[in-house]
Amino acid sequence: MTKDDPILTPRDTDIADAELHARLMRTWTSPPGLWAAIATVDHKVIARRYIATAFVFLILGGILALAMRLQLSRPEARYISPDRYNQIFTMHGTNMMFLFAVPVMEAMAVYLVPLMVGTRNIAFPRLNAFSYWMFLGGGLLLWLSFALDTAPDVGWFAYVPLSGPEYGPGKRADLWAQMITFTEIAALAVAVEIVVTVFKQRAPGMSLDRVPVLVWAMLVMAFLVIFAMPAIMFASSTLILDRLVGTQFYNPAKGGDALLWQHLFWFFGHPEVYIIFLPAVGMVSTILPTFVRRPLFGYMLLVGALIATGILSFGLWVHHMFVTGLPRVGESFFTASSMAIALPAGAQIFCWLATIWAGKPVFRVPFLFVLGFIVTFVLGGLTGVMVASLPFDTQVHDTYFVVAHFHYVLVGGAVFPLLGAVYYWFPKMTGRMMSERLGKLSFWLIFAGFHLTFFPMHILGLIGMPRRIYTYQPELPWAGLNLFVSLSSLVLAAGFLVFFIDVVRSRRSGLPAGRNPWGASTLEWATASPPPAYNFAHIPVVFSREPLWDEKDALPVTSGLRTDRRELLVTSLAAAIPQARESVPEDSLWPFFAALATSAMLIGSIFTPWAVVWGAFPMAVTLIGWFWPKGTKEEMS
Amino acid sequence: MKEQAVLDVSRLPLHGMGAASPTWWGTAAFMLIEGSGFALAVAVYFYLMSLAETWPIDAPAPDLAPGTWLTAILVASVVPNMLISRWAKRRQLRRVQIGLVIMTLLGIAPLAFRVYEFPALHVWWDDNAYGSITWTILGLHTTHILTDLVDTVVLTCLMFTRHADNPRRYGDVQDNAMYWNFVVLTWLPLYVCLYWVPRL
Amino acid sequence: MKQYPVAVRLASAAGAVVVLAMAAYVGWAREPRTFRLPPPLQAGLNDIKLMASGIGGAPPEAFFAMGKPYEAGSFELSQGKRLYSWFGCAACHGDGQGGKGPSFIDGWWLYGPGLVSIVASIRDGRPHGMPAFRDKMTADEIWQLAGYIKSLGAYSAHLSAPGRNDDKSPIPAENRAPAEILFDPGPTPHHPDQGPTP
Amino acid sequence: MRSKLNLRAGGLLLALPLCGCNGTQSALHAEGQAATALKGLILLIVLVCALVWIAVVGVLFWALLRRRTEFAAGNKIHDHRLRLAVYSALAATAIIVAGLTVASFYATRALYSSHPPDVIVQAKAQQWWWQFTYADSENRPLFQTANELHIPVGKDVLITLEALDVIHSLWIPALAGKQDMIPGRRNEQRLHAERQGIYRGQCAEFCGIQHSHMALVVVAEDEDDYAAWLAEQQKPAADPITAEAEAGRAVFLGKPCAACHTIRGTAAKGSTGPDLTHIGSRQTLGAGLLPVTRGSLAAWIADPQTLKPGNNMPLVPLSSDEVRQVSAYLEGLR
Repeated sequence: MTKDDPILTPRDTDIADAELHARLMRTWTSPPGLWAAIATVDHKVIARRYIATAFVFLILGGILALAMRLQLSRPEARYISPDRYNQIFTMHGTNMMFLFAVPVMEAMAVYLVPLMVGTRNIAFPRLNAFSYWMFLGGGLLLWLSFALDTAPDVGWFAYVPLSGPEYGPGKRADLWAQMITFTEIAALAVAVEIVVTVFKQRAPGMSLDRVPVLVWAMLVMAFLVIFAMPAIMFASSTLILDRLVGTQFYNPAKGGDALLWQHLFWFFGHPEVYIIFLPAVGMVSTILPTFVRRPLFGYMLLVGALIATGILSFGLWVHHMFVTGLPRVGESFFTASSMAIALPAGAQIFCWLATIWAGKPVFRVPFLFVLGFIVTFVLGGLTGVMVASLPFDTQVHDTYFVVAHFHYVLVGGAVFPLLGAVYYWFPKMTGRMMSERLGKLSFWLIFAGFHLTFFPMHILGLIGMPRRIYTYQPELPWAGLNLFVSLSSLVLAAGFLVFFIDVVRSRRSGLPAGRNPWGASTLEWATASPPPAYNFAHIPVVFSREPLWDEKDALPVTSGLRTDRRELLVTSLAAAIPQARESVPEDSLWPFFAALATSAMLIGSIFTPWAVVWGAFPMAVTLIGWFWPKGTKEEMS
Repeated sequence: MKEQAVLDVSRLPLHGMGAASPTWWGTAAFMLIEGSGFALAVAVYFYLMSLAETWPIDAPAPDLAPGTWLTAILVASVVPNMLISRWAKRRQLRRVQIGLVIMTLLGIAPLAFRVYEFPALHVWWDDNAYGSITWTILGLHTTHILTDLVDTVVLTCLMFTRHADNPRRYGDVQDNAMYWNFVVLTWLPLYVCLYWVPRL
Repeated sequence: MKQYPVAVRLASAAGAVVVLAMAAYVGWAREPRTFRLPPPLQAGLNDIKLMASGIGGAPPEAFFAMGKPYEAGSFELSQGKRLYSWFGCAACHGDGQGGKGPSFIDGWWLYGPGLVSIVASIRDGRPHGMPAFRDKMTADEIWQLAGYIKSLGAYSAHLSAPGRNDDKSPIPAENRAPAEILFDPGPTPHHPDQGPTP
Repeated sequence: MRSKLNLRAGGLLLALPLCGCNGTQSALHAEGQAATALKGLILLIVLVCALVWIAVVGVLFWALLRRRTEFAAGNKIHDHRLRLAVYSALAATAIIVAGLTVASFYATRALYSSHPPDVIVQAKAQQWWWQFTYADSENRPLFQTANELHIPVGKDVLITLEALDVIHSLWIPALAGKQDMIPGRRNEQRLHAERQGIYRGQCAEFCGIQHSHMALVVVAEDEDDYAAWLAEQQKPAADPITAEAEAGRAVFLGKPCAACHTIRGTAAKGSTGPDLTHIGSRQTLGAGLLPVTRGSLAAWIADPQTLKPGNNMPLVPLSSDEVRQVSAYLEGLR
């Protein structure tokens, strides 16, 4: 069956560590140089790029937020024109959701999942490279349009008819819709990779009940992406069709419907929140046990809660449409389903509390962010219960109360864990520790700044301030709180500034980390920091949920993989029994070309539908080039 | 950390076939994505139908002939498709080659009927929402036929080169066959939607 | 170690340039939105030099000073589209296909297809029933409306042409160039921007 | 005693900004039937949630700071107790959530009465102002007004909601929750003011460049005042009484103004902009932008695009005399 002669091919059996390292490096590293960097398919390199790019977008989005706070700091201010302000809040929302939150969570998955399941690269590494280039293309498209004053100005939700052909002149809304396509292609690609990596590339012995919670969270997130993102792709494509070739999807006079857009958008939009939040749950569940020196309490309950959240998230999109005048019975159902999601969320919180209770806390920076997360997210979750109540929502919908609510959920529920995760895994990614002192400073600034900025917004909403207004009149009682919020946002910004200073400083001159500086239990800490290109010299064998805590003397590993080509283990779905020694693709420029061709087609089709036709040819060429065998060692079997 | 070898994997095959192969799972995941897309299109079809006073809006029900012929061809194509999959599993190169040529032809044939399906709707995409959704569904499905056709053509060429006799290629053929089955399978509800629901 | 050949590098550089160029195209096709036209410019817009026949003429200096926004600016065109319905143009001209008044998309322009002629028609009125809108619209509104009407009759849709309206209109969306779809020009050659000359 | 005083002063401070001169716009300042019910529900849910939050954060701190006598990972008895605690907490969550859901259902039922309304007003929202049409008992339109709704206190008022361009949302927080106005669909909103007063409302759904300046005022007045107002509004426009106003009318009719605005009783019959027949009697100008005074009318006419950039009123070139005359005329239209 195999032409792979065990005598003639070089194996990783019975060679000294140094020699093995040298051989594997020869096989797995990318050569230096710009073009090789573009061609690389190493999941760690791509993930680092992805994360760095997403954080750049976070900074840009944060600057937009400060600009908005400047404009709102006093009534009838004229710092920013209404047209520009509408672009800014649209950009802020779009950027934070599509270019920061989702990509950064997926990027963390791209970095961590292969390491945590003990494999050497993500499944479909070239698709991974392609995904990054598409993401970058979408981000550049959006920000370039902002620089040229043609940024979308219809809100990140782009409700028709405001974004439709009659009321959205020019290409602004089309740019928004096409940016969606870019980022969704990128997100879907990563989702497929995560699913397959988790299903087929886990280390031998890592049966489903030994999978780390973070990996479970990323898996559920990937499935949410797979089921939710087609809705927004369909919505944004039909919007472009309406604008470009005059289809009537959203024209009530010709059988279309304005609410159809909202149904499609929120059928995606609500799971989107969990696409961002579930990875954070995974991060918290990973960081927490390390700092209380105890295995996570209620593993099964937590995993069950993750899956339940994922399923439930598709049943509550209508709570974004409570005031659109839908039939009342249906709306009441959605009140109940929206409230029901408090149960799995509660289960998660209680498991973490129990873990802390039973453990011995060590107050390091990642743990602080986790604590900040619990305090903040519980508040955000409770205001979520409030807006889930239909009658309550009729008063606070589209007000600053909702702005406060989702910032508590998204910043408190996802950004805090993410920052904690950066502090936690920075040593793994770079080999250097971040500063404990600066970390604590940035935590307290961000924590205090966040609450001072966003808590008053609850009150602003209740006393009548609607969202998405570029100014308000002096006789309205909002000026004082708005000024306070604007000033507090500076504290928050200062916290992020300290964080970024710490990142830059530690990257150059942080203390060396070593393999496992936190004494953590999961597999990514079993290899060097930063991990070599091949991740693990030998693929580990897993016998428990906390392999590094339970295997104190020596890590059980496999042997017998070839060293002269990129080889890894494929295992069975449930029990992770080895099935094959699969080889994985080497570096290639084709994904980059394919991304260029796809970008050209997508941007062209904003202007003419024929771009789909002529754009298909370069795409076909690049895809054929991508998949056509080159006769390398990796392609033999 | 010290390592201790507990498992020798050198005897494992170099490529897993079927569900043991990551590519199979990747194809399945993409089918899931596209399946959600189709399901959504059908949902939108029924949503718009529920809003309309008459359905189809300002148009007669579409002509059955081209769509039904196309359906027949698609359904018929499943037989050679299954055969290819079986031959690929057994690694019978010659048969796979012949099968792929046949499947290429069976990929082009539906396109010829598809060209007549659009006018058979008796409505333009910009006439009303009914026209918009029917054209979109047809267009969406056509892109799937097209992409699978291109995939089949490339595979056919590949199977006539020196790269052909390789378990990986046979896996590709199987995945391609699976994807074609998906294209056929998703068409059936779309066919019912487009041609029979307006006649209810 | 793998070195990429020059052709590959050139190809990818060329690809990147193409994508950037398309992005710049987006910028080129940008739509500056002027909400408040300073009164002197507004006054300047009235200085059209119409030929004695009332057909054709030269646009005023102000029009060039502003960068000729009314023919290609998507915002101005869409404003013109809204003015078309607000000022009741449809009462005589229908959705562009004409009625009591002439059609805009049949390829025939009684007073020529020039923007200045259209402005003059709207502003000063024409015999046989076209009223003067001089006292009903401001100068820039007249230019916006004229730009839209001209685009309505164009044979190939401009990039920044507005789309369809949310209404029952039977004509195709403006960015599909309804003039070309609805009117068969016959053997008469036509100017691609303006429709066939009468 | 002292603390009570402080509390009162604090309450006063908090209440002060809520009574702006332009009418209140706050969900916590409920003066309508629906808003009062909502306020009750809001306070209930906020209170329950606050208690839950305090409990969770309390447990968190207790868990963090408690003295640890033994450290026993995997201690069976310990785990059993924890499990019990987690499941009881989950059960408590379920009970609280179910309770709040039931409370919501009851509040929802209280919100939507099925009584036949006493007054029906038709509201049409458009980019960036509100048009209200009052009808007689046979549903024939009597008159239109803009950005100002008058309703009788203690009566059920039904507002039919339509949008003429994009989606808007009618929200008068002191009276009721919001309801969207969606092109191609018809929604309804019920108002029932319990006390006289002026309540401010605002568009709550992003509707374009001037979404921020799309406000309205609701004047809730007693039966007699309301009837008087109705009678006054039905009359055609008053004739100008000064020469200046007379000249203003001529300017208004001769310039583009009349193409968009109606003044009943004159040749001005435009329908794109608000009906100005009784503009002088209204509280605000430009959808809540400015109070109606002669000066603000002049400022608005002279340069609407600076005061409310992007709105649909063009800058009509007028001499300063003409601006003065037109504003004098409009101010007189009471």
